[in-house]
Amino acid sequence: MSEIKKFLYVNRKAPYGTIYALESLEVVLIGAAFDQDVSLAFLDDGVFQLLKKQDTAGIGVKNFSPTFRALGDYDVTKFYVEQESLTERGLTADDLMDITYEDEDDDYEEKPSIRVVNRDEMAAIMGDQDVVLSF
Amino acid sequence: MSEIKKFLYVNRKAPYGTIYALESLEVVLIGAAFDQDVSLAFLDDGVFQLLKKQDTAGIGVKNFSPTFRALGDYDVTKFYVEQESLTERGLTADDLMDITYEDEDDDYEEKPSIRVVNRDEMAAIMGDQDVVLSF
Amino acid sequence: MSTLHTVNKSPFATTTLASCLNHALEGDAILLIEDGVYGGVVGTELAKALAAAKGVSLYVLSGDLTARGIDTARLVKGMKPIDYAGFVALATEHDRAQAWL
Amino acid sequence: MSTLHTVNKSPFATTTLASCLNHALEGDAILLIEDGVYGGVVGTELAKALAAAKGVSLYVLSGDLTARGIDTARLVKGMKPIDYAGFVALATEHDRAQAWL
Amino acid sequence: MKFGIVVSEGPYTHQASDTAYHFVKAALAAGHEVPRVFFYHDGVNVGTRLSIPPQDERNIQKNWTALGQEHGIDLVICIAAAQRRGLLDENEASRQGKDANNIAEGFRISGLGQLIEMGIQTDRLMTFGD
Amino acid sequence: MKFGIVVSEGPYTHQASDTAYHFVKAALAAGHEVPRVFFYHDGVNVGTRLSIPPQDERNIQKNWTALGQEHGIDLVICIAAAQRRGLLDENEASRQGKDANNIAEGFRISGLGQLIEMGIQTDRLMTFGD
Repeated sequence: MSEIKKFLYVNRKAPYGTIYALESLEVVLIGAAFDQDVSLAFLDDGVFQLLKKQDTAGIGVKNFSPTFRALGDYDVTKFYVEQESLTERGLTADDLMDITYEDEDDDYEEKPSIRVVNRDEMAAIMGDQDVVLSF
Repeated sequence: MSEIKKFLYVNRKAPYGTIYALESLEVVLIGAAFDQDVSLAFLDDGVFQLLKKQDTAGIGVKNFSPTFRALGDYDVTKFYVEQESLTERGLTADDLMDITYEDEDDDYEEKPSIRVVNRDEMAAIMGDQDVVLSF
Repeated sequence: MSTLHTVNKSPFATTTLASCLNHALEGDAILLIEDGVYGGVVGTELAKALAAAKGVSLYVLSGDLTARGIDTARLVKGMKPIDYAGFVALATEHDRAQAWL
Repeated sequence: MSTLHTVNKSPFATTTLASCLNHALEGDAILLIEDGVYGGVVGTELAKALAAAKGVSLYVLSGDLTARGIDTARLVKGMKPIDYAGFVALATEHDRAQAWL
Repeated sequence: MKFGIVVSEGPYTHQASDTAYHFVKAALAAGHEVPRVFFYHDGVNVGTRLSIPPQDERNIQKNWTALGQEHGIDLVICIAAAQRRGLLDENEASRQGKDANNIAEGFRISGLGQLIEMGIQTDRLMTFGD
Repeated sequence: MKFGIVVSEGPYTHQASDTAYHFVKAALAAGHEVPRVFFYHDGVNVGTRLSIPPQDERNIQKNWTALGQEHGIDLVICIAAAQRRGLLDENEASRQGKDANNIAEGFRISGLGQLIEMGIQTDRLMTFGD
């Protein structure tokens, strides 16, 4: 399997209320081993997955948000977050976790994984994939 | 158990896409044996459950809509349907099945079970119950 | 006679909270739980609708809010965070509970 | 290069179809399936948004439409009912499928 | 006060069974009674003993079983919903010719009448679902 | 053309597993290949042999088993999703110390890598879920 395909994971749901966000992340982690061209899209309620300071102790559910910060080590470095989705929810990019990766092509400089894009850019990213996995 | 309580079954979901409408109806059928004061509320997408001419042969799923017409025989005779929910969906009362019951207090005259109410009336009905079961 | 309404869905994904607001009566309470807590954040179109709900008390389950990383300082004015004990108390104080699913 | 978008939720209950419409590109197709078919009915606010989707082809899965008691005569102008074979054909004609869940 | 509880979504998939669990614990702690919890729709899946959640996650079934036993709560799984979804006790399995069962300790399978009865006999019915 | 199929909601509860079934039948009838169907999230529950749907309803598990056997489709249930939800085969049950298993004929339990592989090796990935 030498062919490299563009995989997009589309995250449109909030975490904890339902399991989709967590089980999407589990696919991303496994998928990282396959050396494909991976992007993550966060739009609609999916942007809530990246909020800072999630603390689930009070509901007895595992907080999986720190795992997003580990994805850089697995070469998952493209997190596209839709600006309009943030704005509609009363959020800004400052509300999102700091997620970074070390760019091995640039002397391992630490760079942000989150790229805020507008709706048209998000649509264009979606339209440029080989495989779209929806969660 | 001589106490009679007011039970309201709130139906807000469309049929077939998910099982809630069908499994709500199963509760209503069993509940009819308990001689309580039963009302059914259909609002939001729940109004779709009562559409005429449902024909599920093409999707291989059981059409349960005829069961609504049998509920009169179990003394389930109060179907409150919200006008605003119909209008928002491009529907009118004429799009709904004919559901009737024989009124034993009125010489078994056949009467319509469906009562179209406006939103304020629906809110008042909801606020006048002992037990609200949501589907 | 009053009702405790619970809403457990994000108002940005579904119309559930809007429908609940349309049917809540004066003296009722609305409690946002699970993904419903996102509806309590200021600065959205929805927050205006919540502010317009006259005579309806607004609550949010604090454990769900904290889990999702939302500070209580961001809640719309008048919305009160409560814990599970407060949820139980609200259920006893009202005559019935209606879950908006 | 184009996409087949599928929408399986009622647009009156969720914002899924609206989001799909916001992201469909010229040359794409949108197919309404399951509870999504309710979005195809004329005479609603939503029907106007669908009519405004320029350069996007609109389809509805006929089995799901018939199951729900909606006559094809009530579909918004330009929306085409297709069967499962038509669904498969659409999937082959576009370069990828994206399910709006 | 007596609370009747309906859980109508599956464990892990949806938070409903967690919220209901915390609500019941808080109600008991406040001195209220919770005579019965009725599991309907996908909620019946809470009662399988075959679930193996990850080590660092809560075990929803075991939590309910323990709470039910500690406080004498009648944990009822709806038979009609359970049959569709493949949740069986020994009797049902043998009656239906199935070679295995999967119900967990502390749960019992019964009819929808138990839900209506719960609505009649309790002061407040609380529904946790989707 | 080769189709990869993802089913991510439970049988009866959601129409997704029905729609996927009809899509696969139509794809095969049109001469396409469907090498694998991957069951994820609550979709894993399609693969329980303990389900007993009402007599007048379709049997979703049996339909998939038959279609898979007739056309040599690899029906894969995600192990991580299955463990949470209590769907086990004989090996997993024995490895985890569980006294029963419930997987249906024609299904196998495997890892998420099978989903990614399906995405790589097929021409179109179709998702049916909620």
